[in-house]
Amino acid sequence: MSRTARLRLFLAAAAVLAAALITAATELPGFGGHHHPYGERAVAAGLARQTANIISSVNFDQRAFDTLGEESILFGSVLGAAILLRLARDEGKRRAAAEPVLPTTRLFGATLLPVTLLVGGYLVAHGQLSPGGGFQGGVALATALHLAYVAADYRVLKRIRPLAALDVADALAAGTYAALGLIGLAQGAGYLANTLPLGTFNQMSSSGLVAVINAAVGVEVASGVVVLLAHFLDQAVEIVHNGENR
Amino acid sequence: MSVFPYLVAGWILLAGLYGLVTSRNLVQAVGCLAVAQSSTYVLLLAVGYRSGATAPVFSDLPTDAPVVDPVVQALVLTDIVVGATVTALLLSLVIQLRKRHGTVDPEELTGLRG
Amino acid sequence: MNTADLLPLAVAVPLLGAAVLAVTGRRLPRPGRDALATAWAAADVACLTLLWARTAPDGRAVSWLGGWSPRGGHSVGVVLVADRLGAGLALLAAVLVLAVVCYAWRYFDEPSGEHGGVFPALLLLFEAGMVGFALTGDLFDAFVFFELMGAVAYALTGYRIEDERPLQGALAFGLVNSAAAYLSLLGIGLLYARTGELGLAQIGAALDQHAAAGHGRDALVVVAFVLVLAGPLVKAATAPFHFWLPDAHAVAPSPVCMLLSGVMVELGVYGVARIHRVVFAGAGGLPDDAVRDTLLAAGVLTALVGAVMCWPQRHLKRMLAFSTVGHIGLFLIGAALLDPAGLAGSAVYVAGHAGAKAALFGLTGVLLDRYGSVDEHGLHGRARELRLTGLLFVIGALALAGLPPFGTGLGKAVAEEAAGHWGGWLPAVFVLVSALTGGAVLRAGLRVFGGLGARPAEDPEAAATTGEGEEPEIREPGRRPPVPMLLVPALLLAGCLAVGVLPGVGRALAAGAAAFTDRDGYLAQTLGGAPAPAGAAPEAWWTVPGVLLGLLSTLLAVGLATAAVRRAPGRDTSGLFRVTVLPLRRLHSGLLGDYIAWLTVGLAAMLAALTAQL
Amino acid sequence: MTNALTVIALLLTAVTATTAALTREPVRQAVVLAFLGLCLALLFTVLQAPDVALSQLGVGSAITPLLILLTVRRVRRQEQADEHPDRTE
Repeated sequence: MSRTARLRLFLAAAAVLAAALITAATELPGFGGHHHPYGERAVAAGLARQTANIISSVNFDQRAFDTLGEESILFGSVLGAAILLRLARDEGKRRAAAEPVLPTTRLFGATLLPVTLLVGGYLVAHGQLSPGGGFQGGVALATALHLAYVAADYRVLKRIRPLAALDVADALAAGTYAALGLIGLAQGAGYLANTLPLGTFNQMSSSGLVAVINAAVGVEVASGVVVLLAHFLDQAVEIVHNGENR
Repeated sequence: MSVFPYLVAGWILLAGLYGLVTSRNLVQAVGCLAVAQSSTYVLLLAVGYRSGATAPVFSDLPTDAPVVDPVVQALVLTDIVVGATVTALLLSLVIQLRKRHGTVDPEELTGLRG
Repeated sequence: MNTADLLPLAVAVPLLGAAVLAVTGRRLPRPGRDALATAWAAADVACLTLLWARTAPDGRAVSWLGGWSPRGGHSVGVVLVADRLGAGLALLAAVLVLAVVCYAWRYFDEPSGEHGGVFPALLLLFEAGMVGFALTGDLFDAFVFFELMGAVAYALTGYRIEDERPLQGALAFGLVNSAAAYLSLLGIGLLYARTGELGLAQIGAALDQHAAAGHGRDALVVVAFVLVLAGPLVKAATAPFHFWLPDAHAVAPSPVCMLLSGVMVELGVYGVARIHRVVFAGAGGLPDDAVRDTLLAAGVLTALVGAVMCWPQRHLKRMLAFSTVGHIGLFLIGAALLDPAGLAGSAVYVAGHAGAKAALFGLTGVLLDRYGSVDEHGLHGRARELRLTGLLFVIGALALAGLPPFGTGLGKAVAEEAAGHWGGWLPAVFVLVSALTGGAVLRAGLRVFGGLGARPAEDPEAAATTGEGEEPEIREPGRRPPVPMLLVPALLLAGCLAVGVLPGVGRALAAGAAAFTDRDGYLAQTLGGAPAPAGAAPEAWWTVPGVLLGLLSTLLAVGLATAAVRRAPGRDTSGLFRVTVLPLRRLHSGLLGDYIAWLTVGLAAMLAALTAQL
Repeated sequence: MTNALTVIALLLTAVTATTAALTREPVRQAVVLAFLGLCLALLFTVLQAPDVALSQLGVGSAITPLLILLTVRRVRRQEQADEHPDRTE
């Protein structure tokens, strides 16, 4: 198919799709409507389980199985990227060169690093109470580490990044999530049932299993994202074709 | 106003698909896939919105306050993670393909046909 | 242990196994990793066998996760539901994963050290995705597990990073399937807006209530139907969404191909049937006739495209991949009849086909292992020394052609008979597709293992993918094929035979098909009511016309294969070939932009077809 | 007021998404995608979804563009190596 033929074909089909989407949109309940049966049940259920942040309650309690699948996708992608970005038979690693860094950049990175670490830690710890949670906090923690790359250079990042330990932490956190579900199963309440003490509403210790799963997700996301970025950084900086070696 | 957010979602989807169809660079194609995916965020959150309501976080709210639908927000959170990880996998494939094939132009990938 | 507890356990076991392998893999030697992976895969087979045995033939096992059982028909949780077809498909996936793990014992050039254990860990994650997708009763959960299957499968397909073709195939696979998954999610959003629910049963019930309240059928349901099914239809490689499949299946490592062709694409058909049945088959859904006609048309098109494209292939794995497309079309026809008999036929057919097709991919792996090539022309006569491999290959080809008493033959016979009630010409499609795909594989077997006929001349006009110059998957070419590489295919073929010979299998699947189509029962049992007994199970056993048609397709396959082998080399291709096959082959351009354009065209065609019949 | 804000955020998102799909050059597209992440985060905040906005900020405007930039860097390095096989970069 020539490129123009393909484009014409696509545009014709896209026009049909667009018409269908427009018709469907007019038949949807209007934006901002008040009919949310599942949402209202979820709010009631979350409050009953002493979880102030209802989204955390949905993610880690009511629909915790979805999140288990999601974390498995993250785990699988980290493993997949590791295997896809492994050293090919004809490749080797070179040493990353020291790179000059502007003093202002260094200051920027050095100041931001502890702040971001704190924010990340806070987000993970308060997931059941306020916006944020294991996932957002984990991303912030992973980003924090890479500020070292901005502030100094790749070699410094490599030194403060315990890659082998993070690899294991990622797998352990993924396994822990799946294993936590077995507690409820063993107690006869069902897989991933929130059978831990629920605590007091709006306290750090509230919401039972939600806080625990939240922490596991935080560990998995933080270590998973660091490992994922490490594979890409290796490719961008270190890995060279054997013929290309200096 | 009542259908506008839904139409925006549809538009973003079609824009992303158009980008994919006409792409001449695989890295750019993966970016277009991310664009197409953001249509799902817009649609889901628009569906869950409720006028005059606040975020479903009750740390500083009376428990009978009207809140927007928390379920769609949980779904979008999952969706965002899925999208990012799939993007990472696809980009890994692009990196290796570039090494072995010498191009990132999808129009020149004719090794599998017929 | 509770039967209901087995459902989440079947998903959790491989997930735990993957984590354990990822942690310990780098410290264990290769045999230790293999033993560990085999043990986890076997544990999940045991779990699912127990689930299959404990699920009532006409009932379901229901597990509300997190203990969120419904109150007054409503719940905030996710539900897993197993009937005999869902549990059976999950069991099939688990058995194939076990077979693949054993097959790969000595076969695979698996990296060790830092990456030790990653390959089996990915296989187990893939298994978790497939089992979760087969068992879930929740639409968004289905999306999550669909993506889990997908993400892991892209990585497994692109596993051989030293060769460009697997990378290209994996990329096409990933981009097209992900785009389709997002379309599905948009559809889920539309359904959530209308009903405010995510569970299959809840959405179905809410749509029915919407209709009962006096709202007529509208475009929203049509659009939601097409979008939600886009994901499973693309996974099932329904024409014109099928372009990614031959690209990916032809180049993935052979053990991965066994899983992709054997069970993953079949899960797409299962998803289509399940979602349609529970969500859209009620008063608030779409009329049966419109759905039947649309899906039948898609099935027939897929079957014909697959068969016609399978015949001229010379790359053995690509040939097998197109034969999968053809058979998927037949499964879709069986499911599209929307009656228990057609579904029972498809279920038996899927079980038989998984054995035969996985065995054939495994045997092709032997060729790749030994000769570093999977090219029918290049290997002409070279594999005469591999007698047992050749014998198994020919048996597999005959099973693919529908030879009684193989399971493929039984499934074909049952589906054919059911299809004959709706259109007298439909059985002809079954015979034609079986003959062409079985014939192509048989022809390749005769040439490669028998050295029959003359070496085919090159046809410069055909834009073909050859099978030459493949990266061998192991590092010691020319060794004797290891025992598991022959034993596993032999056992898989025996399994295919057992499906057709043991009357219990067909009977159980037929009862499962009756339960599957019993929508009211599904809704009642999931949402906590008492189900009425399902309708009578259809017959799923050999009949005289079934046996005769099976023999006919086998004879046709043998005839086609011998005619092709005997044909004088260098004779001009016929005019019919030029006008039908060549343009179709040119459409399979390998270009990503084309694939996305065809995806949009398929959606538009389905939207138009359904709207016109509303 | 909220209505006006929603419309503005939606328009901004639609325009940025279109620009991102039409931007052919991957590095420039990564920048537009980062901006799209910001627009989406703004939209999500207006739609009372702070959790999602936080995620989108982290993933959409940081990680995804970063992954794309690293990929481009690797691809560029390969191109230089292909053009000057005798010389290292």
